[in-house]
Amino acid sequence: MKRDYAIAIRHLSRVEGHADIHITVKDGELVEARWAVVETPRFFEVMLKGISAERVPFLTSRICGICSISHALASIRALERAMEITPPLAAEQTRLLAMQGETLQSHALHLFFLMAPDFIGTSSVIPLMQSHPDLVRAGLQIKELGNEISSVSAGRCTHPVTLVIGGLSKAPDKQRLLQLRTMIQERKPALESACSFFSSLVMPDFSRETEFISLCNGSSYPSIGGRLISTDGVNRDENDYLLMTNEYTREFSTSKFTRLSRDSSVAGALARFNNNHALLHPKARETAEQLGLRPICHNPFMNTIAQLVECVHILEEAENLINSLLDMDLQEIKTPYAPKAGAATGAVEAPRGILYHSMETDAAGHVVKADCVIPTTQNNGNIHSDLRALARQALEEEKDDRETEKLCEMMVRSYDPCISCSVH
Amino acid sequence: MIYKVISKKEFTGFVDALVHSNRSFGPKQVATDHRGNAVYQFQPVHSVADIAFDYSATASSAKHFFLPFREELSHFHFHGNDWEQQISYEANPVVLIGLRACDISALNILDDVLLNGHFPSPGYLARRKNSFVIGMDHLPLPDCFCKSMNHHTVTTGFNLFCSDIGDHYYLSINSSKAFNFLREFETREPNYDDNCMLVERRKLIQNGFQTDIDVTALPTILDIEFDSPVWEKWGDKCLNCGTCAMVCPSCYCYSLTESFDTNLNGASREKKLYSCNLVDFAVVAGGHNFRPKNGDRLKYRYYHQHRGFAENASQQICVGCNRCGRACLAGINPKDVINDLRMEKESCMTCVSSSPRKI
Amino acid sequence: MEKTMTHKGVPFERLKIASFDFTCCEGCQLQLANCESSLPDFLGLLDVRNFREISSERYDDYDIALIEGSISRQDEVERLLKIRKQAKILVAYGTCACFGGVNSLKNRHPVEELIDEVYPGMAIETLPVRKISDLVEVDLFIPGCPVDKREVERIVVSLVKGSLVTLPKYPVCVECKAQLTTCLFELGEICLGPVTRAGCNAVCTSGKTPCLGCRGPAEEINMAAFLALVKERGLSLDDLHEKLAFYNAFEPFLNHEA
Amino acid sequence: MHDLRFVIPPQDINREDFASSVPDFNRRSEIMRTDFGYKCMVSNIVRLTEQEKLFQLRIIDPVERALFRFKPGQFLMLEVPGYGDVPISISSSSSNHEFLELCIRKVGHVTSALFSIKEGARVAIRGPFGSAFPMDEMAGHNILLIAGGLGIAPLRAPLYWLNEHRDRFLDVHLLYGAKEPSQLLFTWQFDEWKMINHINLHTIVERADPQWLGKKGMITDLFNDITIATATTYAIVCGPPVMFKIVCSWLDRLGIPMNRMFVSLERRMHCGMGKCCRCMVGSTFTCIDGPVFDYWSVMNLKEAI
Ligand SMILES: Cc1cc2nc3c(=O)[nH]c(=O)nc-3n(C[C@H](O)[C@H](O)[C@H](O)COP(=O)(O)OP(=O)(O)OC[C@H]3O[C@@H](n4cnc5c(N)ncnc54)[C@H](O)[C@@H]3O)c2cc1C
Ligand code: SF4
Ligand code: SF4
Ligand code: SF4
Repeated sequence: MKRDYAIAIRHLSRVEGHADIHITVKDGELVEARWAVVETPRFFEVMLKGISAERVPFLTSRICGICSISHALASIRALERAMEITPPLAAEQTRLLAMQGETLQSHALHLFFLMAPDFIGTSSVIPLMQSHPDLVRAGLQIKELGNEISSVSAGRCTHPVTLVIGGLSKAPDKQRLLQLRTMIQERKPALESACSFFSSLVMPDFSRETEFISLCNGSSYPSIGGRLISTDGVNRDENDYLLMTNEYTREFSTSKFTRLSRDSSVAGALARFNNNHALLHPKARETAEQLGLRPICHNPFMNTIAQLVECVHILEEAENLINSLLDMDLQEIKTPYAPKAGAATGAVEAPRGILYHSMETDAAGHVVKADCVIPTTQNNGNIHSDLRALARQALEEEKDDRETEKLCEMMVRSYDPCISCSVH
Repeated sequence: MIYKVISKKEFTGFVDALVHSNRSFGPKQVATDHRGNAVYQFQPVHSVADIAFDYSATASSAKHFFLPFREELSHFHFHGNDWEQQISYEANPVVLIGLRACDISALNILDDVLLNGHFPSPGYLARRKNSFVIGMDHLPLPDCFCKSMNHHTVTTGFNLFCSDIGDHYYLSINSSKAFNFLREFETREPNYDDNCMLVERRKLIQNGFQTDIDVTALPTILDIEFDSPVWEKWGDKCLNCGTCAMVCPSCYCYSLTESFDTNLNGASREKKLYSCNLVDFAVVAGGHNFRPKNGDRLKYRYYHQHRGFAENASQQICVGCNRCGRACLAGINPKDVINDLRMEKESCMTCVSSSPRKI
Repeated sequence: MEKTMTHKGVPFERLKIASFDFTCCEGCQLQLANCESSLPDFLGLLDVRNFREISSERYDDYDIALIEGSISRQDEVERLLKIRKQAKILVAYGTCACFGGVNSLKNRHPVEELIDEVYPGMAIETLPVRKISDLVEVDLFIPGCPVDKREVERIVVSLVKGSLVTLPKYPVCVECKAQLTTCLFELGEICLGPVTRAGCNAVCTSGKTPCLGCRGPAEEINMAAFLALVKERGLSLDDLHEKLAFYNAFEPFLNHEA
Repeated sequence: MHDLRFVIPPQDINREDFASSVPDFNRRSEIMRTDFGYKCMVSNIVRLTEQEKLFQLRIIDPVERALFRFKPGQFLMLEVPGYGDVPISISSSSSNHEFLELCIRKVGHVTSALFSIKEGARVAIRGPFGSAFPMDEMAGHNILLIAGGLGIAPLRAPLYWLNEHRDRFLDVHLLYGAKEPSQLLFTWQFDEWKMINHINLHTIVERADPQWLGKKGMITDLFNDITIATATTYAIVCGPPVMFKIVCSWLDRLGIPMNRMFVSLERRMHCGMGKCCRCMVGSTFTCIDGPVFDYWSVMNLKEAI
């Protein structure tokens, strides 16, 4: 076994954005384990300055192509709170539905396109089309469903069009909602078959105790807005996001870092699960049980399983939301508003975890100050610490560099990092 | 034609029954514009309550039920070195409710072009045969000029036409289908009073027009004014956006594209409604554009609309609904353009001989 | 995987394709995985040689390179030049690549302000955002923020079959009208539909939000008439400017204003 | 409750129903077939120049083949499945019922696809469409044919006609100009035209190469070589748009009546049936009223040339 090796992965594949992994082992000792984000910064916070509130969600959604709906809704929530606008109920329900669609799509992409090749041992999903056609088909069906939910509720799946300040520019079409409901029912078996595939996998045995942060509203599984809580007992108001994040920079990474009660913390599906497990749909809780996921779980690899559990929840939740939308008269969808000066934070549970947008407007409704804290930023520190712990554990287990490299890649991927989003 | 009178209540029941058991479309309010006016479109309706019988005019015409904006004309299936061409002229039946007289006139003109010419269009025929059209008379809007085009009344091209005579509708029944459907509902023969009320109603409509366009000898004027600066003037305003032709009930120009299926096992031939105002309408291979300027293209729309082509016996195809005028963002409308042309002609000092005819 | 497939008995080469992302949101690449029902057929046309976002295999023998994103750092310039050397067909893929995209909004602020505000005290390298064609020759443009997968599919099929790749030359209004949407100008808003290239199926306007022109100018647009329209309706010129500048796609027309 | 369904079943479109009658696309009763083409096999492909090829097509169905008729000057819509269809003049003899010949220049999308197909491939044709040269009316007169470049393609059908009915015409002149000698088409037929059919052939090129022994210049330079009895002459002109103007006005000055000069116009076309409106010139359809027009009509068509 080699006791001296250096792992240098430039632009890790099957993740969104550009980041490198460096691990150096000398004489059997771990010298360095680093997760370096090298993505090009785009400076959205500065770009936003001077932009009219009305246009903001269209700009913020471009922070990330995968969770564009979350970004749009986080900034909409911040601005609506800043300008004291209450959107109509129908709009709120539709937004929730859009969030479900996005999360489903994002999770499906991660589970089937990005993670499945790791578990099966291929380099991408393409060979799986031949070797595991049923799995790929199930994945495509779930992903398509997620996209369709977003399209029906937000006008388009990537970069939504109908989510605007004050509510919606256009109500979802009832005919399409009806079709969507049927589609959800038809696709449940696909998800079940995916669950049985994932239950047959053995997750790497690795755990490192950490702090999990998510939203919490006490009544339903979190999605848009609520209190900010952590497994270490922190409980704060949405506007106090700065106290939760404590952003800091490190020179090797264009993505920032955050910390709360410890060195690092985690947001994401696993954090939501750990904090809000009781609010999941019973079916989802049952699935979690079958897949061996129990709160509080500290194994980062289990984030993938938490996502799968959330998919089960989403299918049920989306159906309920559609039913309630179908019962509503979708006439009132937008609250008229006059721009005004104000400042507030909007927090949403993006697929990869809690996402904060904080906006300050002037009297004409133009943004004067903006701040966005992205889930992957909040996970950076933890990825970093986990990488070190995992590399050390691999050393102890006498794994060679190839194995270690694979394991580390897979661990990072489990976080489903969204790097271009984190460097915005 | 058979005439009957039906009470509005009974009529509601009739329409409701029809709408319930068929794919139906009728005017519905879809938005309120910035001036506070309702915007209507022909939309799917599922009960009689969905239909805005007292609507003003739909922003887009009913033409797309017969000439879809986009349709697959045929599909090729490849096998080996060979292929099969598959064409289906199947049209799902539709009920269209509340068309104005000018809308129906436009359909008659389309019939003329697409069915009575050298090469009848089967797809159009299938749709036309599979539709059930209920017309309704309406008071003219301030900018309607269908009277000038002589399309404010219509006698063919519908299954049923309803004139509002107070508590009742005066029905003109133009198809056995309509007649049979109506058997299940209570109607009566029109009496003297009904007839008087119908004449009154017609008069009211007739006298309600506020916009008049002088179309006498318009084809000749268009020929003479072919090189008029008027075209350039209006052309400079034109956005080349094709909106006018899209909302027009009688524009039918189209474009064909063919593309392979993603699995490469087939290909489809697709027809898209096009507009003579779009930049590449007259571009030929090598990039030569026969109508490079906005004005040239705009002129051609007026030529087609108001001069007509040999194919439909040089008949004007504009019915005077002014949808294009209403929809045009640049404010180009038939009334102003044609008046401008006339002015141009009337102020012209030199004598121009009339256009020579083909021998 | 076998390289040649047959179609109509004639063997055809799959397109040796690679996809690279630069300064962007990766939303356009994501579209490649959309339209799930035809995805297997679509991937059947491609021999993916390099596509970091979905595959760990990386080869440098591609013919077609999809370039997503704009350029805002020196290492990106170098990467791009290298790709240009290899690629037979270089595709500017998405609005960021074609026009600079929303990223260009950053160019309105001085570099110091950007860094001070976001990375105070850090040595961050950043260049003004440029579109791909500012640096290398581009063979094909596929605009859209994000690109429309159906259009991408159509273009890929055309490339495979050697037929002409075309984009609509007419503006969004044509497609907008076909969806029977109410014109945004009628609702009192400025919409860039009349000057923007169609092909998106008027997705924004049919969602009742104004077109911001992500697909760039249509062919031979009448900007003067468009400006006259905005003025004539008494709409806000600031709003117009914000919209025209949003994706940087109307840069060549902006000085028209004066 | 009320079933409105009315379907035109595809089987009604069966060709056999019409087999007994002459399949004239211009007949109302054939409503169902305007979108179908006759399937053809490409039986022979001859490369003429860098840019032009001659395609020989054979209608596969024997009944359709036996009934297909066209007149010199007419065109057809040639469909390459998957790529699209384009209007192409028929340049073979109208008495040749076995094969059709099309001379095609590679310029764009569909024509490029055509250039990549091999003998044996299957394409489809719709048509014939459009007006024809009035060959019967021309009988008993002198004929002057003027072709520029690819303009020879639509003139080949009337040329065949003249050859086949040579005794019905007086003097026949063919003026044919091209950019370079290598771009002259159908050179192998020159001798046949000259020797056997007694056609006075005059060729000219703009840019000569060392091997070229003939004349050099523009097509108008050939006018001095011939004498025309204007009172008894019919002219047919075909070439690029600029040529029409120059040549026709010269013929006009010579005194040939405008209604005895014929041109074949080219416009964008998508249907060939007067429905897509792409080919309209003035208030006329090139596909139905044209492509062959007499010069008098063209003069009245505004923007025609
Ligand atoms: C009556 C008539 C007879 C013709 N005869 C011949 C002939 O014998 N030989 C020959 O080589 N060419 C002929 N042409 C021209 C030929 O039709 C065009 O070169 C051809 O359409 C180019 O198609 P493309 O797809 O290769 O070019 P693209 O430029 O890719 O054309 C795309 C589309 O535009 C239309 N289009 C483009 N250019 C023309 C054009 N010039 N005329 C009509 N439609 C056009 C076509 O419908 C085509 O689908 C004739 C044209 C007409 C109208
Ligand atoms: S064009 Fe739009 S969707 Fe595509 S990468 Fe740029 S911001 Fe993202
Ligand atoms: S909404 Fe925009 S795209 Fe649609 S018609 Fe109006 S201006 Fe054109
Ligand atoms: S409507 Fe405009 S902004 Fe929206 S996708 Fe189309 S071109 Fe882009």
